[in-house]
Amino acid sequence: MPVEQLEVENLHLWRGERHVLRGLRFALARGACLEVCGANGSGKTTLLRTLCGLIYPEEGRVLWNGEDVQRDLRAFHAALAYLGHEPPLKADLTARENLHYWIGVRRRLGEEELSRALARVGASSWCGRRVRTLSAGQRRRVALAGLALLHVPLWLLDEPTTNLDGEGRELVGTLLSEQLGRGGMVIAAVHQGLPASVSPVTRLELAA
Amino acid sequence: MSSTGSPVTPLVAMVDSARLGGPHGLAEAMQPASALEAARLALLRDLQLAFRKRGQLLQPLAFFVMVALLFPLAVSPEPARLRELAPAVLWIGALLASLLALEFLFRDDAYDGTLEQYALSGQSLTSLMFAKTLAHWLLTGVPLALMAPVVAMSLGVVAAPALAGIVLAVGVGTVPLSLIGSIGAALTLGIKRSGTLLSLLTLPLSLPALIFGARATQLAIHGAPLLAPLELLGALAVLGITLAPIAAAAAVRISLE
Amino acid sequence: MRAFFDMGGYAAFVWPAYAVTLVVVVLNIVWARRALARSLAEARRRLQMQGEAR
Amino acid sequence: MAWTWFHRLASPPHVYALAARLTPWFAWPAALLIAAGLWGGLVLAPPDYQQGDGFRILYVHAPSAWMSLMVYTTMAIAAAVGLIWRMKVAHAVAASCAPIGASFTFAALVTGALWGEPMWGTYWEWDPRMTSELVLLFLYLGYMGLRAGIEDTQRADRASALLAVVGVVNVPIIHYSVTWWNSLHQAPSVMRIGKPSMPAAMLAPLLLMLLGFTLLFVALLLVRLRGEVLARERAASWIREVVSG
Repeated sequence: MPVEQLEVENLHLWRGERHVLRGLRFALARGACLEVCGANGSGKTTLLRTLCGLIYPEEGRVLWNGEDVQRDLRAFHAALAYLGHEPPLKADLTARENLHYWIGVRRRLGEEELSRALARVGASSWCGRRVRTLSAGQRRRVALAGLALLHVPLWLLDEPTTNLDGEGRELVGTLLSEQLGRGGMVIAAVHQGLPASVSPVTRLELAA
Repeated sequence: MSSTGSPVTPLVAMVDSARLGGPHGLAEAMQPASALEAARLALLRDLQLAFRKRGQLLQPLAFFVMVALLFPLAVSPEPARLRELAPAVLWIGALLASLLALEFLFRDDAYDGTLEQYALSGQSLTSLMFAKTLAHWLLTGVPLALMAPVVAMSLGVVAAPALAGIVLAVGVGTVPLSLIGSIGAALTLGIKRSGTLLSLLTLPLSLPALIFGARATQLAIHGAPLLAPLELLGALAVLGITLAPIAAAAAVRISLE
Repeated sequence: MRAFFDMGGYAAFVWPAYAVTLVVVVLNIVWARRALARSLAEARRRLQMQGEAR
Repeated sequence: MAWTWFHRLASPPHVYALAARLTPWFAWPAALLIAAGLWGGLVLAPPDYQQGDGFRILYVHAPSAWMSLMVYTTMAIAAAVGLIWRMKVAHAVAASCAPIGASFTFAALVTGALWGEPMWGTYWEWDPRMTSELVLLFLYLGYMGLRAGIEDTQRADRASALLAVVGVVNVPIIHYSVTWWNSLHQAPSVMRIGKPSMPAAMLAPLLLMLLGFTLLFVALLLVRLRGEVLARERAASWIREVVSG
């Protein structure tokens, strides 16, 4: 079995007149975590979106297990989870309903498993409330529950710890460590740095 | 998604390792959802959301009735003349009402990141777009078709077979309208104040549906057989069902770039 | 000569039609050249900005 | 590789230089052909036995109508190529086509109306041809509106390209449905362009005009294309030479 890995070759990308990614290259093996740092506007989000194939790079390739991801995007997408700035939740559905639809589109999901995932992020008591009434930190927790439920090898996270209290940040640390422990991969764009419990972490600094 | 592709195989291995060594023992083997299952959930999600926000659901209907109400006031209350105008009133009303509802089709999904998750779900975006368009039709096309006979009666059409024909014509005709509209709505994603542009893009393409639909309605009112235009509408619907979701999916991908 | 301009009584239609087409052709030429000039100016401005940044 | 010539051909600096070099080779023949066509159409061709001198509108109407369709087809093909192979130059071609096509569609509509008044007794007739032409104008306007609405060039290219392809699939359907609708409401069109019995003295100027307009389109396209190619290139060194030269 080939070693599962993500490889980035000579990535170039312009946004408007800005040359955001300039010949970026790196490789990520199973169980590795990459922390993408940089000032606002240095292209952290753009990099994540390019990695998951939403943005087509002007030059260079992203390889998954040695194969260009653009050749079979759907298979690649089935192996990754992407969380943007905002949790992808519907304000008018409850936290539970949100996960039911969001995760259900991707994989079969039992009610019991759903309850357990919600319990893990401490959402048992309020998962029946509409997301509109939840705080930003609570929404973030719901998104983390969804992330854990997907069971995919590659996580691409944009600022996973924003709006979270100390306990929430610890939860992120635990989830990430578990993912790495299972041989999963994590790429996280962070402003403040990942919780200390996550290791080993490679840092990638993007210059503005 | 096939379960034999190389990116999937290691994924199963990963779950195995979780069962053995993971601190929380995620025991359930992960089974990807089938394309049909995914489309069903996308459809249900939109329907459930629509019923949570009933106001948005009623707006196009109220608009439809309003437009129909304006005609007698603007032309004349004479039943014979109104009956003559009825197909035009019904179809222009239905067209504009369907257009009005289009703005909501993708806007919220684009805003809250749902569209992104669909595009990255590993499922066929085309079938998810089809599900969303189907939801749009169920939420606007069907209510419009059911409301059409009421409007027709206010325009002096009373014969039962004529009313039945109108329901059929509007019901079938709104299918291509929803499909064309889904392309337009997806193309204008991310454009501020896209309403005018959306109508500029969709109205010319809606012309065939308008022509056949209005003709079918006219024949129904005159008590003539309306199969010919209905068949043409059906052909448009079938053509649209096969092509429009592909275009809408491509447009959504472009909007996410 | 007068007969030519009179167009057998159709002058009021023939000449405006030709005039409109002529205007469209000329405008197309002007617009195309202006679009190119604008792009060149824009490219020049961009190069200058890059030069300053370095 | 068989593809190398293709890539070289489609590389922006090459396209830019080639377009600059080729423009006069299309522009001057176009000018000559149009001048000859005008002379032939306005002076040499005999008056039509039914329409008298009024038929001379044909020599500007038909080329404009031809342009409106040909340019749209070119645009859609270029757009499809750009979408499928992610070729910037193809998108530049498509973007260059739209304003040219829209303006000639407008000309076709106006000259058609000016022809309709003496022949049909009305400026506007809901004839399938005229109606389809009007819809075509709206397709062009929609295309340009969409382009103008999206700031990012790359996204504007791809979104508008998709619209052009959707439009080209729809044009035959629209035309068919309008013809179908028209056949319900009136007798077939009074007038046919390009009667088979058209004498050579009438036909020759028409052909000259059609060819002249086509060459004019290519020349206009080449000029616009240079601008569009420039706008899509960012850090390329060849731009420096072009700009300073």
